[in-house]
Amino acid sequence: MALENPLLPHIATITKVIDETPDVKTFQMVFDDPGVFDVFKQKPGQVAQISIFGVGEATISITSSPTRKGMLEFSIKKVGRLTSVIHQMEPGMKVGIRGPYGNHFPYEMMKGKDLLFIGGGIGLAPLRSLIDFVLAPENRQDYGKVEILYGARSSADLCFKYDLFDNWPRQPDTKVYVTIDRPEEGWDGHVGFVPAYLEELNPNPQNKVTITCGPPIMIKFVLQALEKMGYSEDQVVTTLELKMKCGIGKCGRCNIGSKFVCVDGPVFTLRELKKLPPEF
Amino acid sequence: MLKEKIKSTVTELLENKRIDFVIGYGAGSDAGTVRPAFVKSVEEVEQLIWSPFAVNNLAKFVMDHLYENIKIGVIVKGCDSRSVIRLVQDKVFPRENFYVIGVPCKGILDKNKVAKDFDLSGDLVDFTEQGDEVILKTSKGEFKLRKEDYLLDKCYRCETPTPVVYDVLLGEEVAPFRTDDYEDVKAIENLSVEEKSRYWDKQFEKCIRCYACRNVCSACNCRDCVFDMAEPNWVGKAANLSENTAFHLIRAWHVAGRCVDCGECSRVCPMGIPVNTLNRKMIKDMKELFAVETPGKNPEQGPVLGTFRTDDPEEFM
Amino acid sequence: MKRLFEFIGFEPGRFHARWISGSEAQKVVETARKVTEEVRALGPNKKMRDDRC
Amino acid sequence: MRKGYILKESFKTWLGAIKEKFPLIAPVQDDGLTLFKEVEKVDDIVLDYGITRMPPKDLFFPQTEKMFRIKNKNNVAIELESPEKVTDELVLFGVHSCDLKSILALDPVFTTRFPDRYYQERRDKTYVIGLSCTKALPTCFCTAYGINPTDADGADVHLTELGDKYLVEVVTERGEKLAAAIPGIIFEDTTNLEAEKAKLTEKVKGEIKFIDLTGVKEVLDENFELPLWEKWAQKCLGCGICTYVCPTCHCFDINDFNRGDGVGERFRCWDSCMFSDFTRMAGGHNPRPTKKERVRNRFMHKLKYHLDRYNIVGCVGCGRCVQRCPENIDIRAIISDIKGGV
Repeated sequence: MALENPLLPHIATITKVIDETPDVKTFQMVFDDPGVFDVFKQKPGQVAQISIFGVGEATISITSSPTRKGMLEFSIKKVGRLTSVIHQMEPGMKVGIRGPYGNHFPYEMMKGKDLLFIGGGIGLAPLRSLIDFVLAPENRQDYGKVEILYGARSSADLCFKYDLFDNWPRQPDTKVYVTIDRPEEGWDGHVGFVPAYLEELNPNPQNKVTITCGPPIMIKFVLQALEKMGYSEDQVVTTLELKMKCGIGKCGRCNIGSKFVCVDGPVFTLRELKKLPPEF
Repeated sequence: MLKEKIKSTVTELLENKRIDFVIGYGAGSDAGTVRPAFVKSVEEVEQLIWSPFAVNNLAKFVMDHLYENIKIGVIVKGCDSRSVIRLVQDKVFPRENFYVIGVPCKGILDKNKVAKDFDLSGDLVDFTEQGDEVILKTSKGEFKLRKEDYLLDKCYRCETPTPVVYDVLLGEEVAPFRTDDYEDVKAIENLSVEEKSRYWDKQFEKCIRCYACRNVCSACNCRDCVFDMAEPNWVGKAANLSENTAFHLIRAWHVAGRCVDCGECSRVCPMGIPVNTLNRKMIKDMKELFAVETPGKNPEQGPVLGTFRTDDPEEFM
Repeated sequence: MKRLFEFIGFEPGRFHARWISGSEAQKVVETARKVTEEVRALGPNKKMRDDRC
Repeated sequence: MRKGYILKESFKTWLGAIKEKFPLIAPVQDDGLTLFKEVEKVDDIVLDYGITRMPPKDLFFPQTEKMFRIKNKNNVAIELESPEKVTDELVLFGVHSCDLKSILALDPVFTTRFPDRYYQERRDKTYVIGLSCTKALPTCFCTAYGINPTDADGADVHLTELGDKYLVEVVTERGEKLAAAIPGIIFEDTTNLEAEKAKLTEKVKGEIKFIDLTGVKEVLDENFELPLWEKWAQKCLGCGICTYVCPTCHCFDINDFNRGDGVGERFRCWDSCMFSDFTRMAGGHNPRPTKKERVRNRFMHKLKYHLDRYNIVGCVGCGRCVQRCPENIDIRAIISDIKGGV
């Protein structure tokens, strides 16, 4: 029955809540029916609809890599009605999950290439699914050097600190660059906006793919900077966020021109993005 | 002719840069319909027309230009002019940003009534008024009709055929020819409790929640509308009798004391719900309780429900 | 408010509005009793009921 | 396709036989409006209507539809009850050619790629009986999209009133099933009736002002920015009438109703791309912030996006939006502006 109705969520239990920043929490969830994992089979970059029953649904990107079996992670920023409610929830409580929806990061096309991830704020959440996928031992040899450039407003606003400062830098051939917008006491890392740091680092486009996600204004300047550095439109991959309700290309609100972000996106190359009307 | 007067007035205003643009009437899809025309330059003045079917209240359109340093000319009939006062009193759009082009109105024809007897599917070429008669010259033929038989219901009870506020008046003042007796409201008041309930349930059941009644209303000028709020979710989005009734009651209360009785809400309703009858019930009550005039009619009179007088009736003490 | 409620077909007496000062305890009690009695006499409200679920 | 006829004198009996077997939805007069409603008496059916106030999409995609019932105990114990059955079999009678086509335009949205269970079941269980137009309204323009006012496309069984008979065209397998279940159709040679139908088609087509769409799609393919969008958006009130009376608009919202004690339901309801909050995200960002973007989106959807996506028209020329728009925003005039390069 459940599989016949794409709008009917699967029940899942929150198993762990991680405080990332003052307004971002990561929720680890497990389907009550473990069989769902066998059919769920998400790919890096896909999204899901999270239900709080009696409140509603919201589209959230899956932040855990499919290489991590038996659970899903969602990093959720408190911005509206539903996300405020979910922020009050604790391990043991139940939510609904349906999905996975959308296309995914083109990890096949990226094989053999160096990867540069550029994220801002909560925008690191969708990138993380691909970073962990690429860094997973079973996939690591398929990809070249991995660089991660990430920024947030302040050090408190950095998500996934355990990954940024611990897990990822320990991986082979992996570099992490972290920046915050304004100087603050006790911070001896880089200070400045992400696009500016990017230009400073000036990474060579040779055999490289960049994957970027963040606030619209950051994306805008990052794309400009990348073009200036000589990245071609196919070397730049981004993932978009629009208001979605159904997730399955029917409810109509996430269209950009003739495309629905929920089924044709959220991942687009810069070349594809340039063909779309500027309504995102 | 009024059309020529409108054109020459607007031309002069635009040439002398006294206004940025004017909101007037342009030709619609057929002889019985007009369409708002936004005229920004002298070249565009040709679009402007006057029609015996010019029912649309254009005042609300200034709300797309809040906080702009702009002067907008608006063509208003008597009923619409009350909306101008309303928008000024609510401090939504300042009086000095309006240039009110008043049209004394002898009544607007009801397209639906006329279309029952005459073919309005052509274009309106011209029209003439002779005493009680109107001759409509359309591309599908010429029709002569007795105006008295085809007016909008609201025109039969119009209190202000001449605009109550204007910067220029295009024509002679027109005296009201009847008083408002609120027969439509009384007819429902006189029903039994069950009949009233059945009547309104039938009406509200039809509602498709398109919000046209709200969007056309010059009293609905809140920056954030209660019906658009997700939190708190005062009225659910489901279109069922309960939620629809809540929608209509809340809408009516929110415009109470500020509704100018222009009747646009009833006109635009795609399901034929007499939305304005709820507002008129409240106007009637307020007239009885507080001895006030229809909102917007008297610029000196503030919002009825926002004004306290020691001699206000105290039914609730 | 009361008038519009009645206009759309709520029974008179279903809705009450009273002005009571914080110092008028007796009036609160009397009003509450009166409202309860009158509304109970009218039976359950049928209008605007959301019968979903 | 099998063809036959029903004598007018036995037509009501035939409808009566349908009504005996299935709930019968047909155009009836209701408080001054012609609407598709469940018929109480066959005599109530309006056979010579111009256009119903609301389109028939409500039968497949109701304005408000319960998706499942929720029992939520403090977010610790959750029970969801999906309805076993969404609808009974029913007969939708009297659908004009534009509305028939509109159902075909909705089908790919709901039945391809993640088939929508609710729509699919309603669609599978509804027998659609089409009815040719015998007259056109001034707002009709189906011919612009290559639709004839007597087309059977989209119907299971299609009827055309011709003199003392109705020509019956059994279009689909489902139509055969219906014809078999409800006797009354005389399957004989209908060559003469078909010739008469062709004459009627020409007559009604002649009453419709032809709108030529040549080049419109091409202009929209090339131009996202056109001055006409601003011009028409100025006149728009931002209400949802055009989208709600439109037979092909399919946008919806999903919400939860909560009784207060944890029991509630998830429902979907029509939504409108004309509303300012339609695309506004929780954080405040809105990709279509003003009326201009919203008006453009609606007409681009009708004239381009739907075609791009599903290769079927997104507008069928029923003229409802033209009739109902409070400010007379007329898609035919917009088409002419697009062609004029305004």
